[in-house]
Amino acid sequence: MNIAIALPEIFLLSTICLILLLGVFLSKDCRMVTYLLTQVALLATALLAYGAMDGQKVTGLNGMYVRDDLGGVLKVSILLLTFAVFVYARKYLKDTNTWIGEFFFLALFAVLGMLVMVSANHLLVMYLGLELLALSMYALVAFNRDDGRSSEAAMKYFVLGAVASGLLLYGISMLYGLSGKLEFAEVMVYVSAQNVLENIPLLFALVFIVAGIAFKFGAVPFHMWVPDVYQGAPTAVTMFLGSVPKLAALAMLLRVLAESMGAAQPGWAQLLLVFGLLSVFLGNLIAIAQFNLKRMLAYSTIAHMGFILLAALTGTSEGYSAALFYTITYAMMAAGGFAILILLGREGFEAETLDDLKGLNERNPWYAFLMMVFLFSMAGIPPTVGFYAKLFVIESVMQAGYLWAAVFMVLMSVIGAYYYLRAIKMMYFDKPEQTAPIQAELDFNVLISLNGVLMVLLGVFPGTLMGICSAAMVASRL
Amino acid sequence: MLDLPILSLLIWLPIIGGLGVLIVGDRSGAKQFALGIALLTFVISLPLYTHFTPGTAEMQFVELIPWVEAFNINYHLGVDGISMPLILLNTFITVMVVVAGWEVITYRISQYMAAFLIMAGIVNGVFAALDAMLFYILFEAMLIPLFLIIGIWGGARRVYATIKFFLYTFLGSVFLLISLIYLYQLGGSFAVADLHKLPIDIVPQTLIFLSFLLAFGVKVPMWPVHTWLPDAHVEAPTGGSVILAAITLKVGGYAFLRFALPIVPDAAAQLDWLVIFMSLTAVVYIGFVALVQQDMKKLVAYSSIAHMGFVTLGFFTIYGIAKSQNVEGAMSSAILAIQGGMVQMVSHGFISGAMFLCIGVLYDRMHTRDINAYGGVANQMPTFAAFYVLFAMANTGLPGTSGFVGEFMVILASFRANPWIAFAAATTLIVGAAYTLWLVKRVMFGEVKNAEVAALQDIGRREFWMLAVLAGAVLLLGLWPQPLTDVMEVSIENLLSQALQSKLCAGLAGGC
Amino acid sequence: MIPLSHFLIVAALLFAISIAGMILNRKNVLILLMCIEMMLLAVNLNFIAFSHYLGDMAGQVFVFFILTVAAAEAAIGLAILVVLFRNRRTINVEQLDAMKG
Amino acid sequence: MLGEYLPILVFLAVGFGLAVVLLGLGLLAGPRRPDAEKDSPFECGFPAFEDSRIKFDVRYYLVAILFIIFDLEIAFLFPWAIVLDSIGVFGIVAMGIFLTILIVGFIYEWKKGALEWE
Amino acid sequence: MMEVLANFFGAFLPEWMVTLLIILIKVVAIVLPLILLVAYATYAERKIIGFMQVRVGPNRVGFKGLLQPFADMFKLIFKEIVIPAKSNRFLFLIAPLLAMGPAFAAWAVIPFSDGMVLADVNAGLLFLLALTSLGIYGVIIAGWASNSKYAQLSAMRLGAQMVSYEIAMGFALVGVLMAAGSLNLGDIVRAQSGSIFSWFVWPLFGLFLVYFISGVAETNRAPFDVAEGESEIVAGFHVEYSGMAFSIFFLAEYANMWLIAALTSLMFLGGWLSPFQGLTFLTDMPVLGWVFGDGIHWLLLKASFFMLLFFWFRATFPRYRYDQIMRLGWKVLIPITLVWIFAEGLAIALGWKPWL
Repeated sequence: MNIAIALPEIFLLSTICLILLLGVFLSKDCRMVTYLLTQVALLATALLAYGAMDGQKVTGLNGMYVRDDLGGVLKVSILLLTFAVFVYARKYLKDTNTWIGEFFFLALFAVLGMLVMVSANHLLVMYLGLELLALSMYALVAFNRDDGRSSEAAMKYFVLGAVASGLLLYGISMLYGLSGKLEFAEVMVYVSAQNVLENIPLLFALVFIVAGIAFKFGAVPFHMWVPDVYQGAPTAVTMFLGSVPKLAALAMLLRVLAESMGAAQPGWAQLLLVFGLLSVFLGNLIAIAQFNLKRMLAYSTIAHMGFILLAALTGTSEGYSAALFYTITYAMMAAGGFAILILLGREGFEAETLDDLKGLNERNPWYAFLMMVFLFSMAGIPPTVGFYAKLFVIESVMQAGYLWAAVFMVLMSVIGAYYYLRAIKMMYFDKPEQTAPIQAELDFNVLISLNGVLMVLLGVFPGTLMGICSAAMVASRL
Repeated sequence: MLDLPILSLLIWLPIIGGLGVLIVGDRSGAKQFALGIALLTFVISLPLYTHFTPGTAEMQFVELIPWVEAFNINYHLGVDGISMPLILLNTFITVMVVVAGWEVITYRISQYMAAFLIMAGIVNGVFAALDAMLFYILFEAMLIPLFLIIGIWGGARRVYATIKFFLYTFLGSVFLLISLIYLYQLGGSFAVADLHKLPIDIVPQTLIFLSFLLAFGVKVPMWPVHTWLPDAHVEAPTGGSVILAAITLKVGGYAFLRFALPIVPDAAAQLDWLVIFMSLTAVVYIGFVALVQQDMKKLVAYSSIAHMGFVTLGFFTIYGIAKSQNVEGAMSSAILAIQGGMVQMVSHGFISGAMFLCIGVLYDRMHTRDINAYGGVANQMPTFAAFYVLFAMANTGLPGTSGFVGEFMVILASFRANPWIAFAAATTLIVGAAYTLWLVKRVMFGEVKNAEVAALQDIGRREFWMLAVLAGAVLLLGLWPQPLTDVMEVSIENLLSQALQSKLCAGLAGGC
Repeated sequence: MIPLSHFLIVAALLFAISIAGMILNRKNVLILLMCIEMMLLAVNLNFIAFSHYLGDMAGQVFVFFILTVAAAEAAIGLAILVVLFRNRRTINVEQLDAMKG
Repeated sequence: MLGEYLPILVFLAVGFGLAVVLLGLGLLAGPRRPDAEKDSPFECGFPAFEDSRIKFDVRYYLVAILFIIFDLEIAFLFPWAIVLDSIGVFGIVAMGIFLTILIVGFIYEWKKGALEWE
Repeated sequence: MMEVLANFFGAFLPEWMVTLLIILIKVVAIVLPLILLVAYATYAERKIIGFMQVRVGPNRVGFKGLLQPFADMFKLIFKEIVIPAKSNRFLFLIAPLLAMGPAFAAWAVIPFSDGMVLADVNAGLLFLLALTSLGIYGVIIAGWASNSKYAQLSAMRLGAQMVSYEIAMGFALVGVLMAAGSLNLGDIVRAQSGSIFSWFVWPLFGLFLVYFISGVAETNRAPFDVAEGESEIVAGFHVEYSGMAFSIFFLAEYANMWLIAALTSLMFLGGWLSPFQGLTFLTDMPVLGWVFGDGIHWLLLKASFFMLLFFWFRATFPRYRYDQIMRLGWKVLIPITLVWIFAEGLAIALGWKPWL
């Protein structure tokens, strides 16, 4: 019974409870207090998670929980990104007059769910973390109670999300029935003894589990929710949804598929290959037809998730660290991109179409530059970090012998470059439709600048982050 | 040798200077600042030539810092006789471009200047990179400033042009990326020198060669993937056109020498007919296309394609030469061919840059590039006309100008390979003369066409010096190409020793 | 003793029916919610059957948690439904098409 | 073990059966004279103003949700209470944490006014 | 006795039928007295409330009106069952069944005396909790199927009220469970044996109050009977019901009252245990010893006491307003139970369990 391994989560939960109570007892004028407390809590938790990284893999809580460097890296990324997202979101919430504590509580609970997922060493814990994340997310998407699109998006997200967890659970139940175990290490022992391609029930279970995971990624053919949710949700929520949970989804993939069913890689790799290629293909293709920026980014997310799946399917340590690198950097650029979108909005006006980007360079060259960096990074153009992310993935995919898949991926990223370019075109080459000044507070400006500069810095010096990712995989024996 | 990391300075000074210009913003002084940076870069680049040791094929001014250790990517810079002149060309042209935009650009001047400076730094990096991934990154990064230059300051259809330009080149280069990763997996290194030594089987060689061909061919541009170039040229601002024609096209040619020939020589030898066919098509067919252009810039753009055809022709005739002659003669002829291509590249950098600047001069006054709108300009702008005619002549390859040297060398060399190729290439002299002279005739001579032409003012001091310097360069290179060819000689020999040697597994002692 | 496969078949049937119900139903969101519940119950049946035949309590504990989560899920689902109805005046699946593209 | 539940099943059947018998008896023995007025929904002597499918206060729904949540907490408490003897202080502390979180939620909803019916 | 019957039937019936038949006989042995109890509860109620309000109550049919329940029953049987025109016929008729089935079936697990239980299941309490919750279906369906806004409004109110008090009830049960350590009702009673001071009512007095109050509210009795508030929503969810259909709801209500009364006795007052337990000089007496000793009569007595309380409340307390009901449930009873459970947990952690 080693409770200390869940220290960051316990700390975060305690703080959430505290903030929750403070939130209801303090008057409305004091909401800044809870906000600051939230941010401090995130940073402190990140510190705790960072401090727990010691290159060891320790399991505890009856083998249900694990603390390792992979978890540490993911947790720190999740917490820091959430920190940034909250700073960005604050402006949105103020602009739309929806600043109530619930946004932060719900998001914090989602973060807690993600942390649990990251550290899960047991299918039940994984499921609980997943649901904590998902339930908070459903509520967040419906956050704007008076917006029909928001609630419609939430409904779609909810129904499909519930179906996905149903699929996942069904798979888990089959796996449980086959192996009689739920702990990853024990499942691994069972799976390692099987010839996965000939064990039909195991394959059957695998299909369901992979489908559930693919849904969380928003990979084709389980992508239906992504565009609607991205479009319908309030932009601050879209930003959160579009960035941080991807890390948790990756954690789920790594823990469930790679860690506990690594021996079944020939089985799930084929599924991931199909899902990944379809995602890269459809995501990029449909994104071209979008005029709503949020929707476009949604399809682009689908394409990016395809890349991550393809990286993960290799089943090699290198592929996993490529996926991790990709996910972390993608989450950063997505958060930045949506932050710019938030920036374009103001009281009573929400920016969400491509036209709203028009003439951004004339309105504010620095923001335009940052947005360009984010978009180029998504497109994978050097010297932004997106390039290295793609390089890392393609390299590992080729290493694993999927040369044609790699060729397909780069071709699709050329198509992807087109719609990113279109957005950049709007910013730089078109006349602005709106002339209202773009304003943001200091914290926002500092963070978004940092975010953008980081995209370039990491693009120029990707070695450190790559090293961290690889080391995490090594430490977690993946 | 200087102890300064000259190559790094050449890369980072303009980039940081460009960012500095951005920070200065559209205030007075931004232009001066940009010019200062450009001049300083040019001055710093001069030691590359003066301190260059021509007698060795070794890389010089080498800098090597580990960069991304996970992939064994290094920040590895260095120049040899092939890349050094191109860097000089780039720093020189950058000064020209900054000057060219001096008064013309009124809109977001600091961003304009910054884009060019950053571009210059990146291109220097491309020429100096000795690590394939570093090369690739800079090769791609080059697109961003150019994309913005065309898109923001370009003409009416600039958006179409710039996106087309971006996607064409991006499409080509992603194949390069795949090939590089493949090579990395074979050899575990991205260092160009290591790649040169890597034995590869014929099938992968062929595929890699094709992807190189696509990547660099788009950049050069070769027929039939050239279609982005006229659009980009037409829509780009004058400075953009100059950079495009004078610098970025050279990147493609340079990359053939640095990558395609030495890394996959067998495939190149096997498929040289394809490249030669494409080059000849560019030379002949595109020449005819140029003939019918109404837009001055388009005409020059097509002529650029034709001239770049010579470059690739020169590079790839070496296999024909090697096959048709004994070893001794082959070597000198092949050197001649590649030297011709290189001289042609440098000279084309000057000439096309100058041509576009000239058109820019006219366009700034008349705001049209339609040939029909002009006529009798020489009457109003005699000094300008003199320069114009000189550059036009150089463009046709008039002996005594730099244009002649390169073309002549290439034709001479290709004659050794196959007289018919030489013959076909030589037709360009006629066609080129036709479209250029016709252009000059229609624009410069004859009666003053209309009131606007009548109101033209001759070039000012800034324009004069700009064109004068270029004219000087064109004439100097045309009359005395020795300094240029000398520095290349050994490097090209070294290159040929790799390009003409089989790298198939079977041909090697140890196998694969 | 009823063999394990019987339970599994029933669970699989329930699961399939709920999926089919979700796909075929084009009218009412509530039916979707019910299908989701049924899906989870099918899973629960699976777990309990396995748990019983494996003689392992973990499966039943899992069911406990699934039930809890299902309740929370139903709560949130209904909440979203209420909000949706208030905004849209309909819970017809086919009319939920405000977003396209 | 499951055999113990057979009587319950029988009892359930008898319970329902009894109700069915009684209802059947009423239906058989009682008269049946339908009449439009009699069969209309109950009103205070005048035609109904509105449809009987009236909208309900959202608080009913809120109560339902809260019920589900709390009832499930109770479901967790039940097995815990049974094995209290064997899990010792650890079990009690664990449930204390669980209940504390529950109470935090309870305070939250109380303060948010979810329990007000004014 | 059962063996005799089993042997008798076993002679000409297959075994499973015998089992079934024996169970059936037992069930009937429970149900019939139950119906009688229910019938006389109505009589008692009228009599007692009449007494409290200085009236005589029913006194015409039979001796002192003792046959009144039967008269009522016959009257109801011959009344027309009106099925409203726009109602959902099927649900309208199903609803009373859903109300009555669980109210009766719950008795399956009630131990009347030591070993005197139909189904001695381990999860008896869970089963009870489930069945009492089921009753709400009858209410909601009845309200909805009637297609009358009064019925529907009342059904919603009652639903909310029942679920609210069920939570408090559940928490109170948890307290009992912590003390008893079993879900089996028989075991719970046995855990209280020793003397009258071993009954859970003493250490769990708060929970006992909460439980009984919740029970009153669960059965929708005064003072928590707003769902039937005549002044607002007429007769509640069964306003459209008449005749036998109505009387089934009525039966279910009284059966539930008895159930709550019996459960309160079982869980807090030691069920069939005699209050004189441990006083050997009383229990060892020849004939009276049987009276003073444990037995079903104590359960009956205790349950009757709670029935009396039910009637007494009705005669005494004014009706709560709906918001007051909800407030009492959520803001008073639930916090009390939570605190009590915490305290009880603490006590157990500190090792005071034997005292419980």
